[in-house]
Amino acid sequence: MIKEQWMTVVKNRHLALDTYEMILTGELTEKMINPGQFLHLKIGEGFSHMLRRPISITNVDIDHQEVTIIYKTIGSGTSWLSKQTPGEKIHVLGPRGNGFPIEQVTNKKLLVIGGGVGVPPLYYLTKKLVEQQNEVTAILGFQTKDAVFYEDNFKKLAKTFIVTDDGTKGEKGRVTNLIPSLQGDVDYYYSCGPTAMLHAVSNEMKHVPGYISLEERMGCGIGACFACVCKTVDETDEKGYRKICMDGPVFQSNEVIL
Amino acid sequence: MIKEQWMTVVKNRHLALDTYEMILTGELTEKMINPGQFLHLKIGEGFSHMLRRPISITNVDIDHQEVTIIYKTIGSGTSWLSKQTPGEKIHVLGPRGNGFPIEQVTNKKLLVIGGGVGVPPLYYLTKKLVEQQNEVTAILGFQTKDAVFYEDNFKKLAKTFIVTDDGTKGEKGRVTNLIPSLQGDVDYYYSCGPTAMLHAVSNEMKHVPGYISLEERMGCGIGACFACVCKTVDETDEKGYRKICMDGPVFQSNEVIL
Amino acid sequence: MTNIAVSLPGLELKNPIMPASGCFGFGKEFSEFYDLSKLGAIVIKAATLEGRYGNDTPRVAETSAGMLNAIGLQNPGVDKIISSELPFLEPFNVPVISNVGGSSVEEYVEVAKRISASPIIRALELNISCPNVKEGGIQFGTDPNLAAHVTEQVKKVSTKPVYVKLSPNVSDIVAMAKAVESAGADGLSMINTLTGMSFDLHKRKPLLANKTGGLSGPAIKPVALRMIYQVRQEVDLPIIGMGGITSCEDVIEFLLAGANAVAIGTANFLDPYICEKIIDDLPAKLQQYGFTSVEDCSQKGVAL
Amino acid sequence: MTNIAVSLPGLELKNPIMPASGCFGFGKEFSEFYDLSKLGAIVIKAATLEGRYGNDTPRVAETSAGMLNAIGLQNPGVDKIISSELPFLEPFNVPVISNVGGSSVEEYVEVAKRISASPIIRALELNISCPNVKEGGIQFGTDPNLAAHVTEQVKKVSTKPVYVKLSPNVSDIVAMAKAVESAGADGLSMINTLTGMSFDLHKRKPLLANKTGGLSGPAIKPVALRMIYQVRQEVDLPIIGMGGITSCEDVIEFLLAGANAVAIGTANFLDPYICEKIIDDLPAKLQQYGFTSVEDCSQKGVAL
Ligand SMILES: Cc1cc2nc3c(=O)[nH]c(=O)nc-3n(C[C@H](O)[C@H](O)[C@H](O)COP(=O)(O)OP(=O)(O)OC[C@H]3O[C@@H](n4cnc5c(N)ncnc54)[C@H](O)[C@@H]3O)c2cc1C
Ligand SMILES: Cc1cc2nc3c(=O)[nH]c(=O)nc-3n(C[C@H](O)[C@H](O)[C@H](O)COP(=O)(O)OP(=O)(O)OC[C@H]3O[C@@H](n4cnc5c(N)ncnc54)[C@H](O)[C@@H]3O)c2cc1C
Ligand SMILES: Cc1cc2nc3c(=O)[nH]c(=O)nc-3n(C[C@H](O)[C@H](O)[C@H](O)COP(=O)(O)O)c2cc1C
Ligand SMILES: Cc1cc2nc3c(=O)[nH]c(=O)nc-3n(C[C@H](O)[C@H](O)[C@H](O)COP(=O)(O)O)c2cc1C
Ligand code: FES
Ligand code: FES
Repeated sequence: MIKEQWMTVVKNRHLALDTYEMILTGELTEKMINPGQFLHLKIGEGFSHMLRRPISITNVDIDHQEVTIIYKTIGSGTSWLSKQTPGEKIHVLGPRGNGFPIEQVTNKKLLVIGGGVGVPPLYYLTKKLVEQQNEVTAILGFQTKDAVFYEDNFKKLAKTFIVTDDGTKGEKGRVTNLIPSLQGDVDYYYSCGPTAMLHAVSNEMKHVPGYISLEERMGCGIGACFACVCKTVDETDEKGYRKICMDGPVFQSNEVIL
Repeated sequence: MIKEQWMTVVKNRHLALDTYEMILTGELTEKMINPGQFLHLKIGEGFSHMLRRPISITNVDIDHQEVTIIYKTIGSGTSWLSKQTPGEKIHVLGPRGNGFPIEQVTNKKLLVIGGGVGVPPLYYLTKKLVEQQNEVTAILGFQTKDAVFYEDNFKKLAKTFIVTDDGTKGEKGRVTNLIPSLQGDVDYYYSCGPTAMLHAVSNEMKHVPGYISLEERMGCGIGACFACVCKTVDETDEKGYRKICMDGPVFQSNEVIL
Repeated sequence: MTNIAVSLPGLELKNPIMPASGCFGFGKEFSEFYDLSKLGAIVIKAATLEGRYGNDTPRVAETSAGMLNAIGLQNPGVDKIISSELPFLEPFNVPVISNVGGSSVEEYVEVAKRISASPIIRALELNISCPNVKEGGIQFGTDPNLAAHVTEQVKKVSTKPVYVKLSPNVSDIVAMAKAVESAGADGLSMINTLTGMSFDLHKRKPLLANKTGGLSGPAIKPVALRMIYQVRQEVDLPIIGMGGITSCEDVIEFLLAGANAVAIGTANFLDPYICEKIIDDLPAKLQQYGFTSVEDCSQKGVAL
Repeated sequence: MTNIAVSLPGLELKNPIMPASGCFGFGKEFSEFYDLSKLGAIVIKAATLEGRYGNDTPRVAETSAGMLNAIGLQNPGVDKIISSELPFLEPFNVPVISNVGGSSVEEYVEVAKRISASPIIRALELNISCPNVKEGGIQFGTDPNLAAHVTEQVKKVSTKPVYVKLSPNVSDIVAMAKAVESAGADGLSMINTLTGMSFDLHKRKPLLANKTGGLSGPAIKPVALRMIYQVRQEVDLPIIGMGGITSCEDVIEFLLAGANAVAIGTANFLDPYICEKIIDDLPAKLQQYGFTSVEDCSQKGVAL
């Protein structure tokens, strides 16, 4: 069963402030059907970088065997990615982890809340949710106007609200500012972003069932090294912990301690 | 004063068994006027390889600002080099070291003896020597027929004899086999190749003044780290040693201990 | 045919390649990638007496040609390992080595006693790099007397051969090896990680929550080779070598330096198929360098 | 304006960047690349009493993100250094630190006495990683008592501040630091190289003629940071930090860990302009991370 592939870069473009969009192609794409899963990307030549980088799936075009990822250049790995040009190969392990459990979700009112590079997986999620006849509202938070991406893509699928820290675009402030006015009769919510944001969101949305996607530094990315654990809220849980790479990155909002 | 440059790969082709020819361009070429000097090449991205690789200058086209090098792929550095394609940049420090002292050499009968990847610097040398109205005979040794390169290039400049270890091309055996019949009234000789060969050559040519080019693993390549030293033959020599990267790689045949 | 089988106390290995402790969990995750029966052996994650959650996150950080980890011996505890993890490995035709952790001699002894009783376990790897809580945090792995003492006590209760895993964070690795040899160790496993740190420039503090972590990967290979070579001059025990192995060439280097078999840790994270690939390529690579078998290669670089 | 000047015993540094001993010769070769006056200081190659040729070649080998060296303290001897090498450095406006080597206490003392008398020398860096010939090859750098003894004796004769350069090949770096502190050291310099090896697969033997060599470069950076951090918790002496620095970010990491200034070794081989580049970029980088000066940054990662 295929679990890894040298995928080929089709496109790699500057999308927003320090943010890039890359399209990769390969048959591995056929496995990428669950929104919320991530790809574990090899960086550099040979063993020059000993750890892979987890990056979420932003979108998949099964027909053309293309997967889109969006990443922010924050260090050596993502800046290496930003320098790859069409035709180059990147070794991909994945898709890894469990995505958002949406198989049964249809005809519901849903709220999608993303912050920064937490936005990418929510695009594929929103696409699937809309395909499944749900009504989605999206709140997308960014630092500043120049960092905003995929506004139009979301708008085609969902009622979309942009929030920026500095107010240079959309609402000024935090994504949680908008929640009171939008959560009305929402059935579920889905969120991905910085831990502080997830914390605020899940507090704000205490009474609505929701799913959040977490980030943690990873070793193996496949559940073998115990690098990426978090504790369960339930102290009587048999294991008391979850592995983000394998049990997550998506969890029920009240399953793990943020 | 320019001492380094990101030079651009113009051409990089398979030349013979495990052997490649690369042409680099850049203004640094203008400094590469002494045959026998070497370029100190940076390998890989960033600081992934902590040591540069010394490779001799094979030929220089000052007009087109192009320098040719020939290298054998023996390890990680040279195999990285073999994968570089036209347009890519390679950081070059150089030219380093002292080349063959030929400024005053004219109207002489000269013998040039090379083995394997010791042959490359001798091509630029032969070219210069012929330009200076000398009569050059070249003995070039290789392991086997498939490893032979630049035979025609040499033949255009000098009476050229090929020797292979296995006799698949030219004379069978070692370069020293041919010396007795060719050293006749030779004024000087110039040699580069494996240490064992240099040893044999300088023994065979004891009575002729000659210059040999040595190899050693290098750290800095500029004379600062004492990685590449060899002892002088003259025990009363003030220092008692020479740095191959700075005092060499070319020495008088009786100057240093092989 | 190049023979890559190796025979060590308690371990008949089809080949000298095993995943290193802590880098392969209890095998289950990697069994999705290839048939674990291909491995020479499997070394499971450290077992302690009680279950441990380990350190806070972040627990790993990448460094140049290496990584830091401060997992903190997370594991479900020896009894749960025996009841819930080992049965999965039974059907595979591969010897299982249990890494044994602890914070006191008593804990090491109790874990060793219980896990060595499992028929699935063929040998123990005594991880003496854990801090000794009673002696105020000194590592068992840096004091020859403590190391000898814990080895001796574990040997008394273990029904399986005991390989002592040495820490490289010592002035005199040979003294450590000799100490555990005379305490009755059946073999050595070396090296564990070098203690290191890295800092988060934005947060202005150590990157790992635990502050320090263990450095592994190609960065430490020269240190591992040196220590194995030095120990091999003076100690006859079989050595399972590890530290930065990513290729067949690396395996041969470790064998030349004096190892009898090798373990592969960090490289599994970059390439989950690495052990399988090395096993497949090893016979041809040994032949290429003129060796007729693993045992023909082992220690060839030591006799001088 | 970001102030990058640093004031240490005997050393008024324009900036905290100096080339590390052994990686910069006696300065002459690098003076062809840039004006040495730009440097915070220059640490020259180790001086011994008599001239030494050093070890056989090969003396260096590349490793993953690092290199091994076994130069073997090649140098023309202290008197020739004073007469032939130091005068070249006089015209530059830069403090010179002399690295002091030796195989016996007497040799260290004699070298320190002679070279500290040179007006060009502002401080000594006592390289205690050399083997102690009299005590049968134990390194001064791995035994706290020997280290303290040689420090004490050198302090008696040196007319300049003495920075003791610690070896990382020890179980307890803090014990070493404390020992030389109480023996009167004016500062610490850390770390020297980790002992390592690599093997030539074709020749089936150690690649370096000397068999073992010192590992330097980015590979050892996590170990250097950890040791500096640990020592900084317990010792107040100024620390010149080194080990794998290749960038301004690395410099800031060392400062955060507790260093007061830094030295750059192996990176000079890959980029002869590296010290100059880092000096040029440091003010902006410090500012980017919110520091107003080097002294504002130094040790910020230690207070917890
Ligand atoms: C499940 C998951 C999905 C992610 N999806 C995206 C995405 O779609 N787009 C995006 O831009 N980023 C995403 N991230 C974050 C992304 O993995 C990091 O930004 C990236 O690994 C940084 O690598 P670097 O080498 O540039 O940074 P460096 O800081 O140089 O990396 C050093 C090490 O730290 C790790 N690391 C640093 N920051 C993070 C982080 N936030 N999370 C996990 N590991 C980290 C790196 O993987 C690497 O091992 C995701 C993280 C996780 C866990
Ligand atoms: C002055 C000089 C001129 C040279 N000219 C040429 C030339 O024109 N063509 C050519 O093919 N080769 C030449 N060589 C040899 C060439 O430098 C090595 O083959 C090359 O460095 C090997 O690098 P690697 O990474 O492929 O091998 P690896 O074995 O992986 O290299 C590991 C380390 O050892 C060093 N090393 C290995 N072999 C040698 C060697 N023979 N000499 C010096 N360092 C070595 C490398 O530089 C590197 O630091 C020359 C060497 C010197 C000293
Ligand atoms: C994430 C991780 C967890 C580890 N856990 C253990 C452990 O539980 N017990 C142990 O003895 N060694 C442990 N180690 C050390 C490895 O077994 C091995 O000795 C070391 O990593 C060197 O090998 P490598 O460079 O191939 O990784 C761990 C290493 C890593 C990277
Ligand atoms: C080729 C070489 C020669 C060295 N010579 C000396 C020396 O003579 N004295 C000394 O104290 N340290 C010496 N060192 C150690 C360095 O000064 C430095 O402590 C070490 O290399 C770590 O720094 P780096 O990783 O930046 O190289 C040498 C290092 C190298 C690579
Ligand atoms: S990254 Fe290894 S268990 Fe999650
Ligand atoms: S390579 Fe440094 S002196 Fe020659």
